[in-house]
Amino acid sequence: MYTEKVMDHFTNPRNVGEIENASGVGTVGNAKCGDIMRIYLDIDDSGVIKDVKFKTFGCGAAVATSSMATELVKGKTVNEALQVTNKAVMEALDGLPPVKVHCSLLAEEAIHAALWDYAEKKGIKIEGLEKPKSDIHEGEESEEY
Amino acid sequence: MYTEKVMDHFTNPRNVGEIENASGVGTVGNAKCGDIMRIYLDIDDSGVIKDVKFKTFGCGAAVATSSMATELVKGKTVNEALQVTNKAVMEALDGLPPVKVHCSLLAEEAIHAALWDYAEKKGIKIEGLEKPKSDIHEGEESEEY
Amino acid sequence: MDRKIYLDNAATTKTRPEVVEAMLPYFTELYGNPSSVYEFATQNKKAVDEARGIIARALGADISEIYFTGSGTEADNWALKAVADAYASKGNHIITSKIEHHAILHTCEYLEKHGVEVSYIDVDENGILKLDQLEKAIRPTTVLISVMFANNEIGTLQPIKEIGEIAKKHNILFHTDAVQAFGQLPIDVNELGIDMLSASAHKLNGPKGIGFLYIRKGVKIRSFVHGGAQERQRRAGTENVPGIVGFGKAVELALATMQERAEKEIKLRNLLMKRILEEIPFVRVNGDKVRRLPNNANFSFQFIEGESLLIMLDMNNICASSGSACTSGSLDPSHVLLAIGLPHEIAHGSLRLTVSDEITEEEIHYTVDKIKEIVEKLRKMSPLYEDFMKKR
Amino acid sequence: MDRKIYLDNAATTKTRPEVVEAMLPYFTELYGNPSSVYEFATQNKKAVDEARGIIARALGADISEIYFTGSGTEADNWALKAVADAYASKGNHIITSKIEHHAILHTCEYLEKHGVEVSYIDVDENGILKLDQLEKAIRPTTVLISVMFANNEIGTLQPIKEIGEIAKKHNILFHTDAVQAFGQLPIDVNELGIDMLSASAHKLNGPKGIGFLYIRKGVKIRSFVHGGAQERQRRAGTENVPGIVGFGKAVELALATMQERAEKEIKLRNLLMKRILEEIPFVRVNGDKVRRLPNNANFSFQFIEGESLLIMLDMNNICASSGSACTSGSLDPSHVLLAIGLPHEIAHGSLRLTVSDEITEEEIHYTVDKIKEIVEKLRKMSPLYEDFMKKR
Ligand SMILES: Cc1ncc(COP(=O)(O)O)c(C=O)c1O
Ligand SMILES: Cc1ncc(COP(=O)(O)O)c(C=O)c1O
Repeated sequence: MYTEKVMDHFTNPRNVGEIENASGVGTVGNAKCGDIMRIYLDIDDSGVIKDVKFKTFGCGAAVATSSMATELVKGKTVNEALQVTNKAVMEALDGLPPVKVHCSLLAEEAIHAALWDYAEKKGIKIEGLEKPKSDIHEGEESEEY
Repeated sequence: MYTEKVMDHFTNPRNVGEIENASGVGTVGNAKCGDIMRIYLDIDDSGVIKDVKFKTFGCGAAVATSSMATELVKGKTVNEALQVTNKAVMEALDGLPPVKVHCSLLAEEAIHAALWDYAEKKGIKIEGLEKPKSDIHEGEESEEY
Repeated sequence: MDRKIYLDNAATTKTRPEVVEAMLPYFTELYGNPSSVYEFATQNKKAVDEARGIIARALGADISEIYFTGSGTEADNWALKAVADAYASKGNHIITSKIEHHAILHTCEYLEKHGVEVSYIDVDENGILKLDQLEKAIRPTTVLISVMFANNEIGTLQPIKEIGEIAKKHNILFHTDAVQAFGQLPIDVNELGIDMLSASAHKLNGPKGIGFLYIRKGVKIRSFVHGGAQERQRRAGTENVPGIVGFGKAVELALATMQERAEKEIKLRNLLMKRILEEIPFVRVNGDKVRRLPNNANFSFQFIEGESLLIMLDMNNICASSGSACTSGSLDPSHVLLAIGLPHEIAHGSLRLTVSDEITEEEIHYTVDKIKEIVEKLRKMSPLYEDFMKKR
Repeated sequence: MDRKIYLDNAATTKTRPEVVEAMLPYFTELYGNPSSVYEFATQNKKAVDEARGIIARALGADISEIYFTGSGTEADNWALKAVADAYASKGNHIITSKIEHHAILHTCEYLEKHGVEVSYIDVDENGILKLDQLEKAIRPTTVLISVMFANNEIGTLQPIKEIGEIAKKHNILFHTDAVQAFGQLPIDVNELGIDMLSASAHKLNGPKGIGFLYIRKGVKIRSFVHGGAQERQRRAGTENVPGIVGFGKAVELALATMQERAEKEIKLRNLLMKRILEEIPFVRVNGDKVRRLPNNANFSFQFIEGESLLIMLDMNNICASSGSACTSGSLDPSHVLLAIGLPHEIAHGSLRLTVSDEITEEEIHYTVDKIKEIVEKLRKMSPLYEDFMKKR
């Protein structure tokens, strides 16, 4: 089903974790649909992404696209990071099954959401960045059994 | 499909042939439906069936029931022959598949038709014998190819 | 002859040992459900798609246009019922022939009970569809023409390309029941203008219980069997993996040997026809002399009935088939033989012999010898023959 | 573990070698078409009827009440569509449950588009049908109740006898999809008041591509696949002789080993459940604890998603299945898990493990160890788990 690259990023995901006092955090997706991605960004004063971490609840493709997306933005400037599209993520993974394309979209959105959060915190406006739609807030409930 | 008895009477049919100047001849069935039986009877003055022959166009069961019917009436009186029912023919053959029961009815009818012919020729009436319905006349056409 | 002589290859065929060999791993080793996520099952998915690819290439079709079914009959049912439903807003009229297999005819009867109108086009004395009558039957409401590629009884091949052109000209879908033709003759769905095509594995040395329907991309379709998402959500039910793999293998072998087989079968079949026509009086050959399946011979022996003939052949180890009504328990003989104009009593005496490339010339000679003997024996028993000879 | 651990026996099973052995002669030796007249083919007819007899006896049914189909799905489609058609003059209402297989649910959707009304009855938190709701749903126009014998995801057994009694009391036909139960549990159609029953061979170590529908004598029926006169003129298409013979053999073996297998499977399954519940936090068992299939275990692991879990198990040579939406490409998780009241995010984290009698205790222990590791790993990656732990 998945390419070798996808399987590699799924089984050995890069940059899993949290960043305390991150410059920006974005969470997108929805537990109902089975995919939630959260991206933490550590951005230095010159606008370079020095570190990035993620957490993902979702299928193999969701994990792999998150991992690849973090790899692609790491070390980039904010403006460069903004150019990392879902297509770029997919290509870097040697493709995804058609039913999994939405995962790559979610990864793009997660980056954007984290950048938006960064911009809000800094009180700046990033050219070309729109408010993410599918951001979910941290407080969303998940019942325990 | 067929019992051993049926197969025996089909492959070694008894009394196949014609009787010249027969006391009675009966032909029943219909080429359209795929079954025609003709019975020849040689009946002596005391009303005993001394000889009987048949010709049949039809399936294995049609041939076997004709053969068995001739065996069952041979040596019998006219009145005894009239009692030979399709059930008796079937029993004597150890049964027939359901779709082939009509063959045994045809055999009964063929005997009756031959007896009717005999009665007509002699100008007598045989108690309990009705004019056969499905008698076909010898002149019926069959095209050649 | 000790050996059984199987001359009923139109009824079904022997599954080739290579086909069984190809199927075997999918029973006890690679038995996973292709819908599953794990690697173990994706191997099966791949095997299924390989078979699909072989079949698609055999037809000049795309792999996404082949849908596996449980039989040729199911494919026929699906094609007709789906088009009737999906195109109901365009019209409710279907055109078919009088000599289709019951899988088509009985489905048409069913559809007629549900508001569909069906025209049954005549065939000529050789069993070839009357194209002028076909074209005249077309109405603005016609949604489908379904005509078989080759007839299962008399072997006649239909003018498929011409039918395809007529269908195209009038913007009507064209389905063909190719159950008898697929694997025996080259078929290119694009060249012939075929929109849908049914086939069945067991007619070409594949396993029983597996068929397919080719559906050209763009044809609106409805599911016939509803349930899981198998076959691109079109035909539900866990895939018959061994059956599909076997079908693929059978098609591969059939294609590779097609020419050679056909030549051999035609030779055997022609020998059979020649001897029977020369040596037995009052017999006719049914079906077209030239435009017919390589392996099919069909005779009518006057004055005798087919089932008797079959049973006596069987006692001589020869397997054959007949259009006789007696074999089916109905009273009417084959609708195909009646449609080509045979009178009932002649139709009753018909015999179909369908050879394979495993048959030898010696067996053909033996078979003809036996037929001669049996026909003679049965005619001696026949009141029709008696009448005929007396009248001469 | 080098060996693959197959824990997805609800998806499909390995065809037993004895079953394949029984099928083999019918491919290359006894390959005749059972409809033929000659002796060679009547052997197959006999073999088909022997299999039919084995199945009939397994259900306490008459041999004439068993009709072979190409799958369990086809049997389900046939039952529902035929009753809807044959009893249309009585009414147009069907009752079923919310947790049926898609073979039933999608057929119901199809029927709804064609004027049939369908009531979908709720189940309780263990997946057991609400009988009071069922009885209340009955209308004068109700022609059929169709409730599955055992659920394919959570293994819950339905109160079949009680449903049969309700159906009888109201003079309504009762169909049950027993695809998961047949061969695993004793079933007597008379004792349970079942009028129609669907089953599929590949769920009980038989071959894929063959199923049957039991239809009680006296039930009015319509054909679903039209064509030849096979299956008492009810289900057309050349019989899948090897498939049918294999089905018969599989049933024979399943019956002979039923008790023993069930005991072994329950032991393995309970070990699995015990260890997982004891050793992994935030997990629940889905389905009824007692009234469930012997081989079925179904868990929901909170904060993780099922497909990830499956893939990681696969990398450890463990085959399992999930009610996760991701495996099917849809967004909603299993309708069964939602029907028993699981919130979406919990349903997404579900795992179905279905054992067989070939599984060892050692393999169960290995599997649990792996699940523990993987769940831990995935939770460490999960933003939901992060949130949950922070809030504690
Ligand atoms: C022309 C034709 N169509 C359809 C069928 C049905 O195929 P199956 O019996 O495999 O369903 C047959 C053979 O029986 C056939 O010869
Ligand atoms: C309960 C139930 N019904 C129906 C089916 C359909 O059976 P098949 O895929 O063999 O057609 C299945 C299995 O897939 C099932 O588990």
